[in-house]
Amino acid sequence: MEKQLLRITVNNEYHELYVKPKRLLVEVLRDELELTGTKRGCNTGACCACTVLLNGVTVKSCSILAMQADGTEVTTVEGLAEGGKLSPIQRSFLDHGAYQCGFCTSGMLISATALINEKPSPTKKQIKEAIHGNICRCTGYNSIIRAIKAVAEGKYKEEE
Amino acid sequence: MIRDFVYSKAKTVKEALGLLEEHKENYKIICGGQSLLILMRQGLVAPANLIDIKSIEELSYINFKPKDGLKIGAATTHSEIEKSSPVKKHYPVLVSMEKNLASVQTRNWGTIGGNLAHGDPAGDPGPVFVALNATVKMANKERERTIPLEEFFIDYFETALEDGELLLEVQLPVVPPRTATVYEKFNIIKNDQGIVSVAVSITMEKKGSSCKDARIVLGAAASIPIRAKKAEKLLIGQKLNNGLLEKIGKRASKEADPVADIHASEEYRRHLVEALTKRMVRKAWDQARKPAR
Amino acid sequence: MKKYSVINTPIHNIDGIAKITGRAEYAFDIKLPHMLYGKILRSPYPHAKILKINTKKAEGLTGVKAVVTGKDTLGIKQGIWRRFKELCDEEILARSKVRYIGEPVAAVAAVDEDTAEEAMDLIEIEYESLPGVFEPIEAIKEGAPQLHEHAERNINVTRHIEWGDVDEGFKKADHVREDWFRCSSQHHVCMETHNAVASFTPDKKLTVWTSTQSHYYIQVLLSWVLGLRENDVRVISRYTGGGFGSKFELDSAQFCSSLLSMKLFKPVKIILTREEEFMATKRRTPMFYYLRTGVKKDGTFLAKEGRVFTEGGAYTSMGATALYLTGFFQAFPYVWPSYRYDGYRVYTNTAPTSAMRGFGAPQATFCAETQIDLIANDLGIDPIKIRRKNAMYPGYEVPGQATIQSCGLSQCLDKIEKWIKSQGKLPPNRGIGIAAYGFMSGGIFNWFDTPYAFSSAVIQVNIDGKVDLYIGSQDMGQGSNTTMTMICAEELGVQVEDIRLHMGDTESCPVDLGAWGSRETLMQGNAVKMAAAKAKQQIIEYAAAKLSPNIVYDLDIKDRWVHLIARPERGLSYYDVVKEAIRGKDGQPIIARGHYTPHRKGMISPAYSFGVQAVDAEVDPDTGKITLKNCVTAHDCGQVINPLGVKGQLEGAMAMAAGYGYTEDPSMDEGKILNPNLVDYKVLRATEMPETKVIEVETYEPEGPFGAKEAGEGLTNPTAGALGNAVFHATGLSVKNLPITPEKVLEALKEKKKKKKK
Amino acid sequence: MGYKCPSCGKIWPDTMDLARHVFGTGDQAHKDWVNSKGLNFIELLLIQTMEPGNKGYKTLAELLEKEAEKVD
Repeated sequence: MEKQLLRITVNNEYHELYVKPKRLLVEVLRDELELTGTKRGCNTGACCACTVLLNGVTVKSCSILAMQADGTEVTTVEGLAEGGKLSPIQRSFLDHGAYQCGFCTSGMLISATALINEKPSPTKKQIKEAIHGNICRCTGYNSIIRAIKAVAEGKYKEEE
Repeated sequence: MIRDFVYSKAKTVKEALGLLEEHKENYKIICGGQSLLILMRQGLVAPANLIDIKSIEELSYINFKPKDGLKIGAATTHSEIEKSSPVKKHYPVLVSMEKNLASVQTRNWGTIGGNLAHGDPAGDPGPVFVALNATVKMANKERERTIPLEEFFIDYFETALEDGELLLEVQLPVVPPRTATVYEKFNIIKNDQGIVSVAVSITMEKKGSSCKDARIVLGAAASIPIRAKKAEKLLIGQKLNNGLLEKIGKRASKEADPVADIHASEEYRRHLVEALTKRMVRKAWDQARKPAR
Repeated sequence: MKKYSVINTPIHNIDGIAKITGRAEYAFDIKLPHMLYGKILRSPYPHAKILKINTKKAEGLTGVKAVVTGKDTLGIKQGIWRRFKELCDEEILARSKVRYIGEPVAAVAAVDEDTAEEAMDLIEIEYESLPGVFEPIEAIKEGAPQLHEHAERNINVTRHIEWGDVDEGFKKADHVREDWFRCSSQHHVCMETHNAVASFTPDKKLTVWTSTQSHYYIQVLLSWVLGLRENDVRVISRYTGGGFGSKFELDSAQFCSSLLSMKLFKPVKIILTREEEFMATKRRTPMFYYLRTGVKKDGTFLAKEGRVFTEGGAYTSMGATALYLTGFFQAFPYVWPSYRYDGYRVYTNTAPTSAMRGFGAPQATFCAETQIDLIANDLGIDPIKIRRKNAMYPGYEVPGQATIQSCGLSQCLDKIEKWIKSQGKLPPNRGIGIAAYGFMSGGIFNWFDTPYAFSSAVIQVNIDGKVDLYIGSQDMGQGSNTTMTMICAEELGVQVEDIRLHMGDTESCPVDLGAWGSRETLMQGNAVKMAAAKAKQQIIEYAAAKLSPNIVYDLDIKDRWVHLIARPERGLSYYDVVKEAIRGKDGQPIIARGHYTPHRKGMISPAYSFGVQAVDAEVDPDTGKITLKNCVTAHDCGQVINPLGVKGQLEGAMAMAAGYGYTEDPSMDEGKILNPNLVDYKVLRATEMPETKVIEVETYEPEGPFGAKEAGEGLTNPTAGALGNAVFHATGLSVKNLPITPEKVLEALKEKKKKKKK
Repeated sequence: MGYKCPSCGKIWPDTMDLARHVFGTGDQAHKDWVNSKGLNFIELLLIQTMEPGNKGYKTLAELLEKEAEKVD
């Protein structure tokens, strides 16, 4: 099957590449653009380890054809820290030990980032609902919830 | 593994219908693809042509008119419905239904049209829209037609959509006064598909004393979302009391036609239909009796 | 001066930055030049003879580079119980017979995954299907289909534990209770599925990047089955995306990718799909439990008899250990004057059952703690009181098995009792259940037959004071890298940022048996502490000469300050001393080794953690649905090293164990798993998590580094039992068959109603 | 004073302990010895597990009383 032109901006970098129509967005991100921070944990769209921001909202990059993302702007975990400066969510994840094996962490960070962008001060219930799709087998989620809550409470305002 | 296919992205409905016509019998339509891509990855679906309607802007809208009600374009995402203010105001049950549908990620990309066209009896929108008396608009290259959503569902993963036909719009009539519509699904993990789900819509008589009209819709309790019409009849024209509520629950569970799977036995599903029907009828009744805000 | 400057301060996981920026490179992410992709063809039959395999067509497909089958192997029956030949019974690539659905029969390497997958459909295999047997009770019966020639009646391993006079104990008992339990299986569900990238080069050296809990085990097992020299096999595992017991045996990805690479002299990568993970990797051992227990009127335990049949699946794997540990922990954490245990592991035509977090103890604890609440109820005794009355205590000896040194169980019971009281009267359909537990801090047994010390560490102090720490232990998320760094920094008297850690590579790291059985903190920790102490000694010797105190004071290092203990203000900068010391050593860096192997520590472990957990749950009487409200745990893990790590471990264990208790239900039919995906197999999500509270009860474990012992694995033991007891107190009925699904609860509620009517 | 395991030679204070050792070990050698004496090792195991009263061990202990070599 002949490849088609995909124009996509990932972490503020514009790319033009040719991909087979059957390629999933996550495959293009990991294999073509070598952004392996985005993980895959299942084949049934059930674990959300592959979560990325697409035009500002969270999506499962394993459940979107790359061609469907033509002309969009994507942010992956590699795009969260700018110029080596960690984002508030990232710093809070560090302080609260909100990760263990780290394999679900990229998707979790993206979900958390999207939530804070949309609702700067979510309730605990809203936090749980926002990361409901992201499976973490290590932490039991509560440290992640604490980390997001801390950001919501303004503990990581951009200053230092 | 996903088999290769020819991919074409339609920008307008006209273009899409043209492509459907061209590839008759040998295509699949993808919108959000949240269900379709899983089937394709498992090799259960392997179309020669994939027609992408996700980016057809004229299919993505939510319009409300006080006279003729709500119209939702087929390519509207679940999140857009969940966050729409007219929906919040006039059809609040849709908001709670959407909030409990799968993950945020799925709702952000998955569409209402795709969900209904998938024809999964365990889907959430089906029962609720049927309870709200929804109709759906479809078109092929020649003509347009509109049918009640109830008649849209044919069997497991089978709908009334004909070859070459595209789902365009879901339409909801204006909600009559003194009406309440409620929905609940039973699951073990929040936002999973319901092991059983029940939507109930009740309209009270003017005096607010007895039931004027009722719709009881069961999800995951048969091969399609079904109305428990006998149970509805028990309620219409009556005042609700515990004795009647018991009868309605029992009747609904008789009308259900569930199958056993790894998540629940047939008996347990019938029990759940009874329990949830009772809960939802009670809830809708109490809400419908409250004077409108 | 503060007792510790590093220990017991919440420290960022030292892998944190890499993990939160997406830079951490897992074997899953490895991509090498000219790398090929492999897929494994698995048996669709639970029990069958392999008559013929034809790979011609597959090999003919464009893009396919090689196909291997059992014929291409040395046909070695491998196993992790190397000391016992009979228990090494798994070939990984079956040659003549398959014994479970999902057993590997062939592997393909191709230019990409899709081509490899297509090729699998072209491999023609002729099977002769044999009758299968799927339940241990059936498999042990006369005339049942036999899986292995050597295993009469399919009995794989038997275990017997006994002390005291059990028969006498039952005679003396005022109350005797018999109960039967059924403990289900459970899947590890590591977010990173099993995978490996193998690269064999013409110099006959094999390098394998993989996701493992023990690179040493994988190195040894691979060299054995491939006929290579042990140290010509290099295993690298910098990051591991979860283990939980599923990743310290040789797996099909590691074996098949190596085999293919040896044939092609090119790197081959194999990633197991989530479905393969469910269908064909190891899992928690299902158990049929019979318990007979005798107690006095006042609740004093007298005698206990436990008999167990475990569903072994097709091969031994780590199941033999689970069979022993479930027997031992069945008597935990209480004083039993007499106890008798007989366990039988039976081969069945199902995927092998093995180690999973808790290693047989969660099953034991569920049965034991459920029965204790039933007994307390029979006798009208408070659940806390009956447990306190019989609780283990420091210095207690488990006859012939173990000596308990540190033990904070009674304090844990006090804390939980206090919390329960603080909750006041609960609303209807709510209940609080408790369960007490304990667990080991690493096993003393050496069935793997390693000639090495169980744990080793090497330290090199460089001219700038930076310390290179080489350890063999594996971090799979539990945070041992951070723990070891902290132990090293504390002992040496420097800070965490002075340490540069080297791990996850058999080429540069000393041997450690790996991250299983909660061994790292105590065993690797002791080795690190010893190495650090030796290095410190060398530094202090130079300082002593330099400070030349008129009277000899003892010296120590703390916060990079080398000083006289009696006069802390008199001292030198650690950095200066190190510089001069190395110059003085003719430019040789300061190097020290440490090692640990438990000696004369009984049959099980050098040290044991203890705890009590309370689960507060609500039951919906209309549907039987369980909702978790609160989960409070008081636990004794000795001296806490990293509070941040401990808390994460406890919450994570609770979530996994709660799943075992009520949501995770692997449905099997004739050896086939019916829900091999994360949609139908239900792990807890954030929305199901209750409020969690952790109460530290600090004790000092003399055998552990700085008094530390196990934390995190033992916490998988109590939750199912506590949850079951919560349901019991909310509804008056106890479900003895895991998982406690709404349907089972509802059934029980109906039974209860019927009884009432009668 | 003790009893010597006829299979591996390990010494035990009494025949009951020796019986437990034979079961506990349960390898081919020990199985074979029991079976060679006209008892069925696995039958004894099943009796021991399925029925209360420690029957399996008692039966084996009686056999060992006769067969096992006494040592001082």
